[in-house]
Amino acid sequence: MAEMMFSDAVRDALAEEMRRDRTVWCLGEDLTTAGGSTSASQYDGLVEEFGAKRVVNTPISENTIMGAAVGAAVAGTRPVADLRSCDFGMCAADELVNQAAKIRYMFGGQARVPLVVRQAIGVRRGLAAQHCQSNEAWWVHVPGLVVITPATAADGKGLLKAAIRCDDPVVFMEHKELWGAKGEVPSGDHVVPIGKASVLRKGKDLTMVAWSKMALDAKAAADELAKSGIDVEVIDLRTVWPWDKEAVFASVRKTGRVLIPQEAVQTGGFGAELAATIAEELHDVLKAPVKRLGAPRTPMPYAKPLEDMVRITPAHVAAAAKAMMGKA
Amino acid sequence: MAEMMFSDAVRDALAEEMRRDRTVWCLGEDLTTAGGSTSASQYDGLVEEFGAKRVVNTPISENTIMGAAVGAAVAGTRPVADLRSCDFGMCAADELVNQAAKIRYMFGGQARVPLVVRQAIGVRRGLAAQHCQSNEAWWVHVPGLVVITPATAADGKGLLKAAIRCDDPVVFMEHKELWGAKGEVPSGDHVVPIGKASVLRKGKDLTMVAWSKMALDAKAAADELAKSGIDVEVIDLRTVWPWDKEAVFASVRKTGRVLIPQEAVQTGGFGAELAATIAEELHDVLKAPVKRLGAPRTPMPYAKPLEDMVRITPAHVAAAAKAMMGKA
Amino acid sequence: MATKKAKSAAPAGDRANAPQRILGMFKTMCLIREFEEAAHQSYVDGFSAGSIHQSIGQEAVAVGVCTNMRPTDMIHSNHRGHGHAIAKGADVTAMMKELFGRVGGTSGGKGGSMHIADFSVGMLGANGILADGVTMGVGAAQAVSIKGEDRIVGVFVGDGTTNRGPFYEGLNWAKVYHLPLLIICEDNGYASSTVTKVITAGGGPAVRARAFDIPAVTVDGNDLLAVDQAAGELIAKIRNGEGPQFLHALTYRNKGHISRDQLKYRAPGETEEKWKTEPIGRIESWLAENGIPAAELSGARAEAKARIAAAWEAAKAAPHPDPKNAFTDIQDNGAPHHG
Amino acid sequence: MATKKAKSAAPAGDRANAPQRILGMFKTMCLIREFEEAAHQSYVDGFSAGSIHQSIGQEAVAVGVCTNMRPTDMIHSNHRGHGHAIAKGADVTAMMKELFGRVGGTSGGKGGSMHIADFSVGMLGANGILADGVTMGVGAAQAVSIKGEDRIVGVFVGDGTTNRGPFYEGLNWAKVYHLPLLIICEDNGYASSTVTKVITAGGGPAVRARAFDIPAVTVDGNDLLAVDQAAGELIAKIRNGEGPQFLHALTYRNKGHISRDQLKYRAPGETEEKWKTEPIGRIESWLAENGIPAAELSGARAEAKARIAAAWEAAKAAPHPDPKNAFTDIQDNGAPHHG
Ligand SMILES: Cc1ncc(C[n+]2csc(CCOP(=O)(O)OP(=O)(O)O)c2C)c(N)n1
Ligand SMILES: Cc1ncc(C[n+]2csc(CCOP(=O)(O)OP(=O)(O)O)c2C)c(N)n1
Ligand SMILES: [Mg+2]
Ligand SMILES: [Mg+2]
Repeated sequence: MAEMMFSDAVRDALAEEMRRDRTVWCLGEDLTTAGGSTSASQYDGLVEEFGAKRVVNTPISENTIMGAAVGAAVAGTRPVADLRSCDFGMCAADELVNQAAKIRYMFGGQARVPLVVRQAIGVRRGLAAQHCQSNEAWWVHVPGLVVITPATAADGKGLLKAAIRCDDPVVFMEHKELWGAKGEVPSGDHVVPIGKASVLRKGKDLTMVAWSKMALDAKAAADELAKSGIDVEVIDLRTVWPWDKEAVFASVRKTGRVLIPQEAVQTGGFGAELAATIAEELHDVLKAPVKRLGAPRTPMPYAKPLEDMVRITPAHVAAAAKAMMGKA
Repeated sequence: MAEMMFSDAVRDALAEEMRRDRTVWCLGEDLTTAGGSTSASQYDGLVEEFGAKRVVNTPISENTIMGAAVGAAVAGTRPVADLRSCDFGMCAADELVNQAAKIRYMFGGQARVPLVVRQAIGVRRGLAAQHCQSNEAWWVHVPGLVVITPATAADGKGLLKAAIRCDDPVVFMEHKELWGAKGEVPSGDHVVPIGKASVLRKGKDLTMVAWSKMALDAKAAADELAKSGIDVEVIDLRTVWPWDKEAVFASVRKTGRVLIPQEAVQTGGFGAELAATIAEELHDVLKAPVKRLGAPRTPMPYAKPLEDMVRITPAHVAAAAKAMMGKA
Repeated sequence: MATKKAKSAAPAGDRANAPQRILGMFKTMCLIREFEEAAHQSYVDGFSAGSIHQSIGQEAVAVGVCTNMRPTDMIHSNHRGHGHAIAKGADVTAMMKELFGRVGGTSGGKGGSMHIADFSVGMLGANGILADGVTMGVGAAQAVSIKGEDRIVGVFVGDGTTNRGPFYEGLNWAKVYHLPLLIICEDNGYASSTVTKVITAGGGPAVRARAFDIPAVTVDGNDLLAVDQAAGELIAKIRNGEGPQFLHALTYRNKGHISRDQLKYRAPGETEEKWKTEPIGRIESWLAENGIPAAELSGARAEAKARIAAAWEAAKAAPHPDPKNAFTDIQDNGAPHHG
Repeated sequence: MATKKAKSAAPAGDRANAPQRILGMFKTMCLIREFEEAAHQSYVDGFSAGSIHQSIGQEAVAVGVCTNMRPTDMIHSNHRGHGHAIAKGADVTAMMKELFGRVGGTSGGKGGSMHIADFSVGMLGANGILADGVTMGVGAAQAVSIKGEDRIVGVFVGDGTTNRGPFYEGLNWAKVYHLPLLIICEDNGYASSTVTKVITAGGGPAVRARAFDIPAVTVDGNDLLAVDQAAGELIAKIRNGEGPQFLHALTYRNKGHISRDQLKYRAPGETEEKWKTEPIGRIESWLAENGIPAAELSGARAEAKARIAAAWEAAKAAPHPDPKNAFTDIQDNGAPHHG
């Protein structure tokens, strides 16, 4: 165990996998010079160790970053493509959905597409409408894609390693605000299985199911709620597809109440899939309707008082939980 | 009233709006020659009447079809851009989401973006993985977009007219299999309001909520179910954003049972939003859990027996309804 | 069929003494032609479905290029991919089964015509999204470069496709990383029902490639000898480490864009006039003039017909796939399934 | 600041007798420079947030181009848009309020620096997605053409952006429809922290434009007179119905890519050396040599400083927007809202 920043942990994951497997490589804009203009250290030192053939600084060509990753995956390598943010990822939606996700199936299993595409999500103060989106729900809707949304440095490392070893295309969605966050990371070859949730807090009154940074915010809200005598169980899904139905259902069977907070726009967000599934399959054990709490259907504004209206905070989560417990 | 094909009805809608308003124009690949290689008549005769400046045959440049539509909308015209199918629409997801949907808000109301983008959806026999998708759920998740999914020739006409008159960007999703279908279309300036559902069949046992071609399939299933004494109310949403909560809730309050059949992939489909909303807000009136029925999370295969496993048919819908009524 | 035929250039340089080699290519072209006729018929007869894009008239490009490739080389194709697949060595019977959606199809019936692929011969797939083959081909070539392998990648694109953004991104990228990539633009003059020239600015595909410092050669794509010659030279350069090359092949699509296309957008007589330049008749004349007996030529045509007829029968006789196969070859298809 | 300065070319032709006109441009350049310094400071002081992209060193391009435009002409900008907005006539106080996220901001605080826009002067928006301004600019020009209006559209793109697909699509499209469009490539040598040349094949932006038959001119973008001259000529051609034109302006970004950029990727001394060619000092010398009194020049600089200081104070004093404004300017924001 060592305490480290999320961005250091994911860099270590990538470096370890590149050492382990010579077919692993990475590509993206400003990868080899990124330290210059951003604060994230995700790629620091990699080009020095692995050379420019395997740590590829690309032109500003999102279609090709994604398309080349697909082509290179099919041709026997394991690319880790970085689209920097899911907002830019929309520029390469086609290559991800129509190619990466479908090739294995469409060609009857003749090929696999072992690639990882990194698409950062989340609100970062002041980045506004075009740089704050969280569209994990899109990729969950697409057959063939695995979608990973880690919340801690340890999971960032362990899940990136699992993603690189996965033979199917993985969308790896880091939250921008987490890169600088610190956490304990197990040493050695720490691999976290895809599709397994973790329980951030045990509780008996109400289950919160969340992912990415919102899982930590839910935990913060739960700790606060404990002071009012509300005992919340917090599940961090870690992977939104496949999601850990077993863990979620077990918790809901125990508490009978579910709140699904999410940073994404609530309408059509991944929380809807969770809520619909729980409502359908656990109808009889529910003591209260399944409740979602997500962002309004509004682009992210720039000014702070407006941004604060559109982003979901631990305080909002706590208030929603209280209301569910009749303590609003 | 006159009986006509869906594709003729939408062509008439466009022609009438182009006559009414000189700033309305349309663009897309093969628009002026489309009759040549497709069976749809959506643009027949338009270039002859309005000229090549307003009926624009474009290069194969999806980014620019969408981006130019946005720019032209902001600059005082009302473009109707055709991306031919939502599968190709993924090539221009960025321009739709990051520009069209956000401009009004991001620039504080300085501009409006009155455009329509046509993105056909749906399975058509043998078109397989890259030409059969239905991703209306993506656009519902995006603040700023209106999403229209007509099922009948009359609604095709009336809603396209409403879409063209709308001052916000509208994604107009026609089902490929509907273009050739015939229906009665009111004569005169037939405009259907955005966001209003229509009840295709009255019933008291169970509500089916659907949109696009699936609304007709649900109606067919309901007619069949009537023979087994199951009286189904079928609601055609017509618009998936905004959707007609009032009409849906009124029906569910009456029947206490909801089935949401959809052609799209069930996981993360728009049905999840409907189901989650109904489950949360009408928990107490439900006699059974809200049930979704959508395609498995599988790309569309080519061979008929495989395709038949992945597409949702009226028979599947009827079977699901029977199961809900305990008559499986 | 052809009455008056355009002439083929004499093969240049070291390829001059090659009638036997050219005969082999002629046979492949005949096989493609027959396959395409059958593919169309399969649609008419209801054995296949969706969009069938024939490459009749364009056979010389597929064959002239792929002849110069090795089995380990890879190609990315587009929607009009049957010819590319056959030229690269795919089995026509497995392909026909794929079109029929049957067991034994190249992709087990999951792909169909528009997604014809045979990875065992380096044919990495026809594709329904224009220009994506370029970026994927670039990636395949980058994999080759990273692994230090001795093989090259070919990408086929249509003329209309050269107006899509990813095409240019791919050119720039291929040059920047000095990739072993041959891009072949099959310029048949049309983008679906639209005359490509009308929607294309500037001097065309080769000029565009050169703007990225990618050497580009334009050839008569209906002249097998010219295509073979040019492709051979460009591929030799690529193998020699000279980076990406571009081949612009002028050809013509003699049939409709897809099987149900009635060709209403063409001037009367155009298709018939253009038929005179179709590549099979031209190379057949050259072979006859260069010592291949007429019987051998007609025999080759007959053999192609017979092979495709046999493929047709095999496809017709092959069983339909088990419906449960719909749920294989996919990571996690969610629940619930009906049926 | 500048000690040794590069010289500016003498203004050519009918623009020769223009010191007063150039003086006006000089003033606008000073205003941009001061605005950019303040924008950076606002980030450092925590009044603004997100990514602030300064255009210090690139003022001559914005001003030289926009001077030749009319208020009814439109421009599409990119992420580095402050200078373009000011050059097109946007009010610096409203802009500063926007950076501060306050009432009275050009977009009411909803957009911030990266989305600076002032539709009242034809500045249709800075933009956070590279190259989208090209396709939107094309569309704006098409609207002009459809409506038969007498105005033109300008689009500013960076050098790094010329590797994105939509850039080329836009060039082709603009030429095909003969649109009244000027594309200005501000080539500052860098794409974020990457030297653009390393990731760009061929002869660069102008060569690429010419591949689409779009006339392209390359100028020293730090030479106001040269930019003014070239932009004036190209815009005259556009107004004259000659279709799209391309201006490639060589310049330099003297500050970091964004406010928090430490410029670690640059060679030591590079930034300082390049400062000698910065455009404001150069044109100031020319003005002095051409009869503008030193006092007037230093007065202009002081006035710019004062105007920006006043804008800063006004922004600081302006109220924050009512939180409820988060839910205006949007079609239907769904339910429920919290808060
Ligand atoms: C991205 C995308 N846009 C549009 C289409 C529809 N489409 C299929 S083929 C075609 C024409 C292609 O023309 P060209 O590149 O010249 O190839 P050809 O068909 O002539 O072989 C079009 C527009 C598509 N498949 N993909
Ligand atoms: C589509 C897209 N990809 C990546 C980015 C991130 N990004 C912002 S500015 C920039 C560099 C742009 O370089 P250039 O075009 O030369 O403009 P400059 O910043 O030098 O003015 C990058 C990569 C983005 N905003 N949009
Ligand atoms: Mg063509
Ligand atoms: Mg630059």
